[in-house]
Amino acid sequence: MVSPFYLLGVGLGLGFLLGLTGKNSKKYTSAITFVAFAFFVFFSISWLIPFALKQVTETLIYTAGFLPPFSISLSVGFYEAVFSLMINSLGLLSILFLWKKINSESNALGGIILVLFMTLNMLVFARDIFNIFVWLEIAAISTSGIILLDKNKFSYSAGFKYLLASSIISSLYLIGVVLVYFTNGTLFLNDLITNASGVTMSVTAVFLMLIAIVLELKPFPANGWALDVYEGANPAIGAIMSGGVATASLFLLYKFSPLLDNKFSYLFVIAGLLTFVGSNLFGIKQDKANRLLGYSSIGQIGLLVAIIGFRPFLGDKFEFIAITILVSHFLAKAGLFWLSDVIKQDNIKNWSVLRRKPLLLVLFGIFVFSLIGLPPFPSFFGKWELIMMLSGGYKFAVVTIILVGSFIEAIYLFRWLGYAIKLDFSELPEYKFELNKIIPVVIFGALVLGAGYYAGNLICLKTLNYIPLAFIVLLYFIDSLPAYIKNTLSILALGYYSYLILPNLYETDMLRFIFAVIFLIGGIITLVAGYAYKGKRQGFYPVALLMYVGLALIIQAQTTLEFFFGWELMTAGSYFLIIRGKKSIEHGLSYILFSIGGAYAILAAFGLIYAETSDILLSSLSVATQNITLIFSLLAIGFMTKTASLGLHIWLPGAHAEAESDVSPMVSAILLKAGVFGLFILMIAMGHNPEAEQIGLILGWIGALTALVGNLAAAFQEDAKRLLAYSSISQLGYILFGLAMMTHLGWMSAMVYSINHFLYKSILFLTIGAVVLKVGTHDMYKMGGLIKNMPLAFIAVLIGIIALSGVPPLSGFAGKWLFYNAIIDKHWYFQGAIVFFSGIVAFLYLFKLIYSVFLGQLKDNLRKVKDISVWFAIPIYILIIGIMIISAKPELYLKPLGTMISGFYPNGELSWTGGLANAPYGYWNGSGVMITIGIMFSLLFLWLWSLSRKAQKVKQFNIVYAAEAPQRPETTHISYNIYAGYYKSIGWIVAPIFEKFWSTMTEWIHSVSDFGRRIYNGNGQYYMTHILIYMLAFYFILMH
Amino acid sequence: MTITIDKIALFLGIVLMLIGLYGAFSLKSIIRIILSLSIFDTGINVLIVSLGYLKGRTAPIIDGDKVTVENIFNVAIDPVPQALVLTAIVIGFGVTALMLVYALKLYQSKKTLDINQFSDLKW
Amino acid sequence: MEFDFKKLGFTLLGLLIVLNWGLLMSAIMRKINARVAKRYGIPWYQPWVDLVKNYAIRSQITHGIMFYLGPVFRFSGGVGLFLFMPMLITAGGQWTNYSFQGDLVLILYFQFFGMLGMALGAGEGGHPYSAIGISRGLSQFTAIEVPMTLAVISLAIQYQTLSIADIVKAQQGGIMNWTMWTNPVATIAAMLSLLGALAHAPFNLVRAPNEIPIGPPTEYHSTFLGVLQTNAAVLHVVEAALFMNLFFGGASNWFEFIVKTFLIYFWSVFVGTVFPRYRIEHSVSWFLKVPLVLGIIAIIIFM
Amino acid sequence: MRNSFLIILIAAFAWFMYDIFSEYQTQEQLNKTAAYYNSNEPSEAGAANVVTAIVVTYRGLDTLGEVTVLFLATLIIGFILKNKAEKIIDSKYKTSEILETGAKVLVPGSLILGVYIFINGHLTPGGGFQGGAVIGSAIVLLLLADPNKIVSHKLMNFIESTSGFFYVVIGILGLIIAGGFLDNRIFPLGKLGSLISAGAIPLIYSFIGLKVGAEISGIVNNINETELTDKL
Repeated sequence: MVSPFYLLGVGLGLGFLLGLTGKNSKKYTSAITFVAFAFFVFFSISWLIPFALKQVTETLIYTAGFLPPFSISLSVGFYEAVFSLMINSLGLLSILFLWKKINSESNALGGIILVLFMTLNMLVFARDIFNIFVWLEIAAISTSGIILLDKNKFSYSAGFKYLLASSIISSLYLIGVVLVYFTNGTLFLNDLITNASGVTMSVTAVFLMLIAIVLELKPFPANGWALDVYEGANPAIGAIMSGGVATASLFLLYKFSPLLDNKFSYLFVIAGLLTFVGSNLFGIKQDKANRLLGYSSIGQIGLLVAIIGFRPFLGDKFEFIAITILVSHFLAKAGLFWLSDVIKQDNIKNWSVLRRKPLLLVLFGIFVFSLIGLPPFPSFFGKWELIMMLSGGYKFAVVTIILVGSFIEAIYLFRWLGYAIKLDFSELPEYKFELNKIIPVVIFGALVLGAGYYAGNLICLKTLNYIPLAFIVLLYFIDSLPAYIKNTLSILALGYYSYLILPNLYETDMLRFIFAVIFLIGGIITLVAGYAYKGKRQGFYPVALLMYVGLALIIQAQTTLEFFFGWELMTAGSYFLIIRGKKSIEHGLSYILFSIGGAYAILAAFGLIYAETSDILLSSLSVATQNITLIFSLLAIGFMTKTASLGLHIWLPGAHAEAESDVSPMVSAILLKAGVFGLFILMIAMGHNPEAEQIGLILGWIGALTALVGNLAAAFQEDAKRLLAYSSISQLGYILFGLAMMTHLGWMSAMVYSINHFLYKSILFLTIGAVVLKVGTHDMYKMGGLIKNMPLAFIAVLIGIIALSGVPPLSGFAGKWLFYNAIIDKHWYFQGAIVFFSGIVAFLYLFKLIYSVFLGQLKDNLRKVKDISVWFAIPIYILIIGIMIISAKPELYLKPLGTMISGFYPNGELSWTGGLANAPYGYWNGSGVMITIGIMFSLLFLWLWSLSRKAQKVKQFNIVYAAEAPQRPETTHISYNIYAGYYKSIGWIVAPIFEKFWSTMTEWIHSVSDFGRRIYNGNGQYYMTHILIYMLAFYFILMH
Repeated sequence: MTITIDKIALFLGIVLMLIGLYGAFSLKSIIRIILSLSIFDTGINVLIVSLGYLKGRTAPIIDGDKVTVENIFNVAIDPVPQALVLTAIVIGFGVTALMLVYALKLYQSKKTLDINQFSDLKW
Repeated sequence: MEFDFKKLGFTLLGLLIVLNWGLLMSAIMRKINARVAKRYGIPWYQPWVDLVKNYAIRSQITHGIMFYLGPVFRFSGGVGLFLFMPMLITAGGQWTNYSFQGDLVLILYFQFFGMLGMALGAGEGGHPYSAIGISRGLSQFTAIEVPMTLAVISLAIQYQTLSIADIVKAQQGGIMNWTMWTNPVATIAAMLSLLGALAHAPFNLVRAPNEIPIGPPTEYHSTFLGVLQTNAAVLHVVEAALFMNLFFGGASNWFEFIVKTFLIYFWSVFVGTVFPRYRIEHSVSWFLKVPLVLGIIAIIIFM
Repeated sequence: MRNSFLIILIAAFAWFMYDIFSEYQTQEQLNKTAAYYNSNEPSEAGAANVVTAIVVTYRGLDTLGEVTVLFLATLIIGFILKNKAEKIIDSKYKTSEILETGAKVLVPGSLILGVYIFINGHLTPGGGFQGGAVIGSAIVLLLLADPNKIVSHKLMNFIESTSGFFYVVIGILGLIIAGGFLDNRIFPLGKLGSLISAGAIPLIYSFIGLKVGAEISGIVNNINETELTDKL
């Protein structure tokens, strides 16, 4: 093993020599420094490999040939090697990134950076507490030097504040060191750990050292100086500070962590959690990119501090958790800071310029995802384990705090991502695409992906199939090919996947089979419409497939981890699908925030289950016996964010309405079923608990009210897709209602509704989407009379609305009929009445939809509109055939459903005599009714036709209208606000109370953020007092 | 409690620290803040040295007269704080120098040394 | 399955009876209305005359395929309701039509079949009044259905079945066994909602003769109008029959049937001649007050 | 308001310090580390000044760090105060006669004193830093006396860089041919108390002295030049 002193020798020696070189050799500085860093990295790897292969154990290295504590010693072990590798690779890439800058400045800059990184390595290795002080000071001084990379008034004042703060902090540390020496007679950390003196002075001394290191890590709220530095310094320096200095300081904390007794654990936990939540909260209001990155960085480090404080609870998972979260943060934050320097935009709204180079946008997305902890990035696994272990230790309050903090972080990160994806950038200045600046970002992007894969394997996610993800990456690389090629590939991939899993599922698990069909076959059908799009359709296919992969993973999941993994992938994919739409920026944000909130509720619930069963199998849900109400509620809320139940629905209308024409059916007809599937899983596993009955009652009411409010709101929409979106809300309300009954018939109806909703909502959204593509507006009152131009679309919508309304003989009636029987069976009369009332309200919007678009007066500007694209018509008519089949022969699917549900609820099932279904209260012969009505309808039609086949077709305005022939279709087409009278009488039901509630919440959080962050008033003197107050506050709280 | 020299030094060191802190927190001129921090540092250094004191002993330098190889164990004080304080002083010097240069540049950027004027970055 | 020609024959005969009774009944009601207004009124055979005239008109115009289909849907709705509703409950069971294919729920939802088709047909006519009438009709209908649904649920709890035939059977054996007496609250709620369903004043918003001359069928004439009139005759009787079956003990012979349906229908005409027309928001609100409360009480009683 | 708040804060800090030192007792005997140093240093490191041995050898890494701090400070100050303009002589700027004359007398003496202090660092109180500081003060005096005096940057840089470099080289040599990094026993220890003794300590201290002297002078020189250019 190479002695770390060679690293020191190379670093310092070269640093000293750089001072010797003259001005002429300036241009070689980068190259020299780069070579030095290459050595550093080489050293790190040469340490890491033997440790990773377990050939050697941790070794102490002495200076001057004397044993510690009498000489200074360094320690090299596996984690030291890991951290050193992280730090040095950051250094190497930083040099590459700053190549030109270093060459153009005096050679001092290269020397300072070299010394800084050498120092960071030493901080990792050093085991002597005074020596650590020296290196801390050197790190601080060299940092204050590189802050001045850009010499302007901002970096001067930031650097000065940094110096002020760090001088106070290091003084505190120094006092601590000296007192430790005075009381323990040693400066050797290992000595101190094994037998620290118990006298008060010694304890206080340790406290001082610890708090000083915590202060180095910029704890909230004593961190204004750090924020100012992040904002004022060059972003590349931010990368070094956030990735390098903070990483080394964190390792320092790790080294000291064996010193923690209970009291000090609290110190770390409180400081860390406070920072995690507080920093993220104050970041919400921030719109300057670098400062925001600073907030985020500080928050993440805070979380890590808390994790170190929790070391005793995390057991052997501690290192895994800490390193995955740290690595994600490290790679992502450095990458983001570098991106910030590449595009040179300080306002986050201007980050849309990233789209000039799609590669940069993808990298940005990767970094944001890995910061938030979405799969497949390492922090996902880290956070998962963290929550599981903390829950296992019954630290539920902490879990809540961590999830809240993560959520707050997601708010601003996703807002930022949304800006980058959506906002216009045509007015913004160009930026240079320098290869030396892009390569480091790309490398870190690739590393974070690789690390995710590695972490996933470590956590024994062997069953996890990475091939679909690899396929998505492949799709990304061929993104410049025409859309139809990618469309074909995607369909083939989904088809192949279906071929792989469907036959087996059909044999083993009917429930999963049905949902798999909805997800995968439904996916294929909706993808067919994609052929209608010309051009490349960049970015569409990877994200669409991401969603489908997530959905498929949910189906296949055996463990809660796999389930959550799939759930998050699906959320991510659908987020990108949704935000692709026009004007989708805010809807995308609210979608992802609700989804993430829901996902965290699910995560917390899984944690609770793990706490009790110490198992992550999905089946362990059913054996849980404690906290049932809480677990059940959390999971239900989590899934209900996806099904958009009342109160959690506000994201849906906009998200679905603004999405692209073929995306709307994907996210409405298919995606929402993921929530339904989740609820099924939940109730199958936990429905037997007595508590479930109580919650079921509440869920039933929520479902019923959702149905009512959704339908009423749909009736008052003028935008066709919004109308359908509200309709989806209410349909999902029915499903929730059916599920909540937890009886055979209730589940039958929920299942029937799920299948039917998939069919008719796909038809309606595809058709309306296709119409919108042709007419160029969503507003129904701007259409009208299109039946003559678009007969195909009209027929599709007609069948769709009849099926949706539940009018016999089409398939929707099956659900209504089952409902009646189920509610009487369950005694849920009032909820049931609300559901039926809302079912009738559906006629209002269904009529409005078909009438306003297809009937009435054709507008002048639409006279030449053609029928919908054949690529839309094909999937639509395939689905119509599906509806017709299950309408004519409902027993085809009702019987297998009944068999399946009998497995869960054997009582109250339907009995069949041929096509006649007998329920406890009623009976119904689906095919008989279909035949009767069919024959009668045909006869009557023939009769009327025989009587009036010679009827003369008249022109559009040939109507009896106050003895005038109207000339303008706009004035004659009654559509806008046609239910005004109805609104007057019961419009209060759809008053936007939930919208108001959530917007008030949002405003409130923002005001708190805006008020709170004023503590960072920019004055270095105040920052010094903050530091002292922080220290004293902890002292008096902990010690007294 | 007897008053010994180390206690006086200790007290003096703490007083210096307090004075330095108060100055650093209350004065408005950047130069004065730097000087106050310097005083604070000095206080700490005094404190360090006083902690190495042993009653009635002398410096750990073998001069062959008072202190010899044989008796150094019994007559010399603890050498470690002295070594540490040396390092601390030098580091303090480096930081102070750096701060002063910063002050110079700050002055050049705004023609003032009032710390309140340098809060462009905030929130 | 063997095709049952006898059943079909009885059903068609029943349809004929119902149609003619419906026409006669509408004539009687118009007569009553006229007499209340101190007019002489139409002769009793006027509906037949109208029908013949309309079917005979040769000049026919159409606005398109949906316009054409509207009356077909409407009439199918009327005939379908007839088909799925047992008319007379007799020992032989000849007059139960095709009610073995579905229960009360089927009836309740099949009502919409005709309404929806009519709405669409009228919509294609392009006349603004059609749309206004339909929007009112649908709005009002949602409100009507609230007390109706509650009453039906109350009945289903009471009789533990959703089969109309079974409900009728449960009411046999004396007038005091009728739902009217055993479940008066539900009956009242349902009868109030019937007022709206039959759309006489004060709930005749859909066709409101003096605001939106004749409502959705504005553009219909000749054969189309004839079909609609035929349907109206059937539908009114069938709806009255539904209430008869649910609340008034059903009928075991045609005489009882005629008397009961007449009285039920007369109830709405009676109210209509006394009250002026509501505005739509008032109508909706009205149904969501007293009838709603009654419906809730009806359920609470049987819970 | 703010002042009273500050007084409370300082009082709290004072209380904190009181909390720490309220149970302070003067030490009666050496702790184990100090005892080890005082008893073994003469034989192990061979320097008459125990503190020097600790500074240069036992805790040599700290000292290397110190040197690095100073080095960094010069580097950064040079980096901040980067002067592209040629040095301009401001002939109007004059200092007093006494200062000029005094400087002429004192500067050479100070330089020699500085060198003496660091060469004898292992024998007497003092050492590289102290000696370096004296040298630095001499240069400050020189510049005070004549601000227009040109002190060669190149020379300073050269002294600083080479002495720093050799310091590291000696450290690495220790790693290779003796017990560890910065081991002073790469040279024989010699007789305790003589000038050439204690192995590499005098050599290291000389490098440190040179380096510190050069650095301090460099810093002052840099600031001085900036002020000059700034005036014009």
